[in-house]
Formats: sequence, structure tokens, C-alpha cells
Amino acid sequence: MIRLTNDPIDYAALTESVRSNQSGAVVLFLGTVREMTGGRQTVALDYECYPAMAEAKMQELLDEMRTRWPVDKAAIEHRLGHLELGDISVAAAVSCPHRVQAFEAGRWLIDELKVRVPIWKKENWSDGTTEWVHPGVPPA
Amino acid sequence: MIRLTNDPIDYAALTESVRSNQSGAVVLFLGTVREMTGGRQTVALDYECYPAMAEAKMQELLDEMRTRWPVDKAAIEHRLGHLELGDISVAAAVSCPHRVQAFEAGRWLIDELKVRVPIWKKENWSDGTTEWVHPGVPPA
Amino acid sequence: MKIAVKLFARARDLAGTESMTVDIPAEGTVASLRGAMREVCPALAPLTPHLFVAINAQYAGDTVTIRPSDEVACFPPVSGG
Amino acid sequence: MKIAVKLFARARDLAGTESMTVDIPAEGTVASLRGAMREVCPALAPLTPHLFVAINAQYAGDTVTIRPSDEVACFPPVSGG
Repeated sequence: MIRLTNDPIDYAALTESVRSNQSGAVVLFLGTVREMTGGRQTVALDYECYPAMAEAKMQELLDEMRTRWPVDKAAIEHRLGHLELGDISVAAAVSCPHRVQAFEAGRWLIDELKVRVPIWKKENWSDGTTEWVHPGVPPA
Repeated sequence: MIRLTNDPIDYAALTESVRSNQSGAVVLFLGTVREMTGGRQTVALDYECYPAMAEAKMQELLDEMRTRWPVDKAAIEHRLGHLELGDISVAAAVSCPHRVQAFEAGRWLIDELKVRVPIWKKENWSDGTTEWVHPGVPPA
Repeated sequence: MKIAVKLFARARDLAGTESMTVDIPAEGTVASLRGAMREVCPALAPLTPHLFVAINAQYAGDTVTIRPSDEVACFPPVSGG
Repeated sequence: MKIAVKLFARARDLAGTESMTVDIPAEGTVASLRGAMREVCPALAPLTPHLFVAINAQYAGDTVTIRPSDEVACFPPVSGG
């Protein structure tokens, strides 16, 4: 299950969607809006995406993950729009027969999402400035 | 937060208890009752524990985890008694500033729980037999 | 041929538009698209070495040929999660 | 001194009791407790090499001395999670 949404993420529903009698392990990752980054204070984040490609890339990640680990069920949901401190920006859930597989697959999934899926966040710093986050690119 | 319970585990409440504006990452692990193990079919599991020591050991794990990773909040809940297929036996949630820390700490926590905390499960096999699971000990 | 290029995040902000149209030769490549974008929109210069191009929702290297019906997008490094 | 030993899981099932009482010398160690348990309860023999002893909710090696007020438990390898 893959979803881009402007609404708060219901991670319990996401987690329920991957539970299975064939799996002994479920790993859920939540990314949440953190206040402090490198000594600077965030008050909010804005997320945008390239919708068709973001969905295609997330599906590609789920497919590729299954070639690497014996994944039973998996789901990703990413929120878009304006997020306040503590809000959940992304939830990814994976079920596998055994826990080592679930931890490895879950970590790979979120690592790859962060480099492949065309979603961008804009920092709203406490000094009133805003800044798109583009890893590797010097600040504007 | 540490809890031993005979009731179904509310993992959403557990997860909420570790969320924090200071953390960008939450990892939740769920152990669930899997049907097939090494070609044998499980119909149910019974869990028992040595309560005072199980709680002490779980607290020790949380304390030790904090010496290894910058954990913001953490919680473990383990269910006892009779569990059916798919039921959640254990839930462990950890929040950290960054995701690598949260994945490493969460995995360590459940790995160590499985070797240190005095909780035992009894298999109820589909052939009607039952068997305590004691890793390293030949079957009775 | 005229190609509409979707822009996102800081690329869109610098260009001041969600979609820019550039003219490239028939059978033009991603490299020729990049060149045309630089000419049409000098404001993108600070991002130029960092921009990704996607053709039909797949990352595309400089040698990929662009067809008139392709959906083309251009954006800086992603930061979801 | 008489020591009550809590038993769990297969150890309890084999012994047929949740708590067995054994007699060990004053200043006796975990090793002497293990010996006394073997004598009192031969049914535990198949588990003997695998049993853990805990004193006051901490794993205790064979050289640890047991005091009369200690809470003592004995159990096979754990399998929670």
C-alpha cells in the first residue's frame, strides 16, 4: 500500500495493513518533525512532491525490497503540505517472518525513499526564514 | 515505560508515549504469533514470566540502551498468557533524533530482550502437543 | 520541438514558474534540454550542477533521447522522509 | 539453611511444583544450591546443564553466596519476544 496524503497519517491503520499470521515481525518507522537541526530551530516544515513519479518510485522501492528480503506485506505513507513540530511526515511498515529481515528491510526502505522519491521539504526556521532542503546543494 | 500485561497490546498508545518534538525518528517493533516455524504449524502460544525479574531486566535494557544511543524516549510492553495466531506478543518503541540511531537501538533492544528477560513461551502445535521453547535445550 | 518541463521546490521558486517551455532539436537529449534550460532561465544557474531530469517519472541521464510525447521534469535533490 | 527456589516453564513442569525447598549450608553458593536441587529433584536432570539461577532478580554465577533472605529462582533459557 502506497499513499501520498495531505491529512495526518494514521500509522496504526498502516501497521494493521501489514500484519499477517505468516510473519513474526513487524517494523514500523515514523519520521516526525524535529525541532532542532544543527543548532537551528524549526517551527514547521512544508512538503511537496511530484505526485506521479513519487508514487511510481515508492512502488519501485517496495518491489525491489521484495527481491532482497522475504517481505510479507509492506506499506508507505507520506504526508504533504504544512506540518507542525512533532507531526508525522512519513510512515513505513514492513512485516517479515523473522525480525532481522524486518529491521533490515525497514531501514533500507526509508534510506532509499530519502534518496529516490521526489519529495521535498522546506524548513520554516524560527528566525522567520524559509529554506528548501536539497542535500548536497549549498544554501541559496 | 515498561509493562507486562495479560491484555492485548495497544501499540499505538505505546508509540504515542515515545513521540517527541526532539526526535525525528520513531521505530516500533511488534512480535506477532507466526503460524509456521521450521515446517511445523502453531495454533497458539502461551507466555509466562518471572514478573519481578522481567520488569527489572526490561528496565536494565532501557537504561543500558541509553548509554549506547541518544535515545529520547523508549517503551516496552510484553503480553502474557494465551495468544492466538497473529496476536502481538511484544511491542518495543524507541525515539531518537535520527533514524539510524532509532533502528540500531530498536533492534538491540528486542535482541537483548530475547536473551535476558525471563519470559518463556510454550508452543501449541497443530498436532495437539505442547512444548516449552528453551533455546539451546534439546526438546523434552 | 517544444518541451514543457515541470519544475519543483527551489528550481520552481528560482524559475518563478511550475512549468517552463524550452525548444530543443528533434531527437534532442537530456543534455540538450539542460543547455536550453540554462539559456531560457539564467536564474536556475546556482542549481544547474545539482538538477535531476526525469522522463516519464524515471530518472534520465544526459544521453537519453526526449520524444515529443514525454513527460519531462527537472528538480534538485530530494528530501522526503 | 532452607532456601525456597521459584521454578518456571519446563523446570516447573518437570519438578511438578512452582517452588521447591532445598537445604544448603550457611554461606552456601549457587553451586551448592544446584547440587542440592539435583538430589531433591532428579526429574530436573535433563535440564540441569541449561538452568540459570537468579538471586534477587539478577543472574548469579556458581560462586555467588546465597543469604537466607535472598529471593532465589531457577529456570531454563528464556524465549520471550
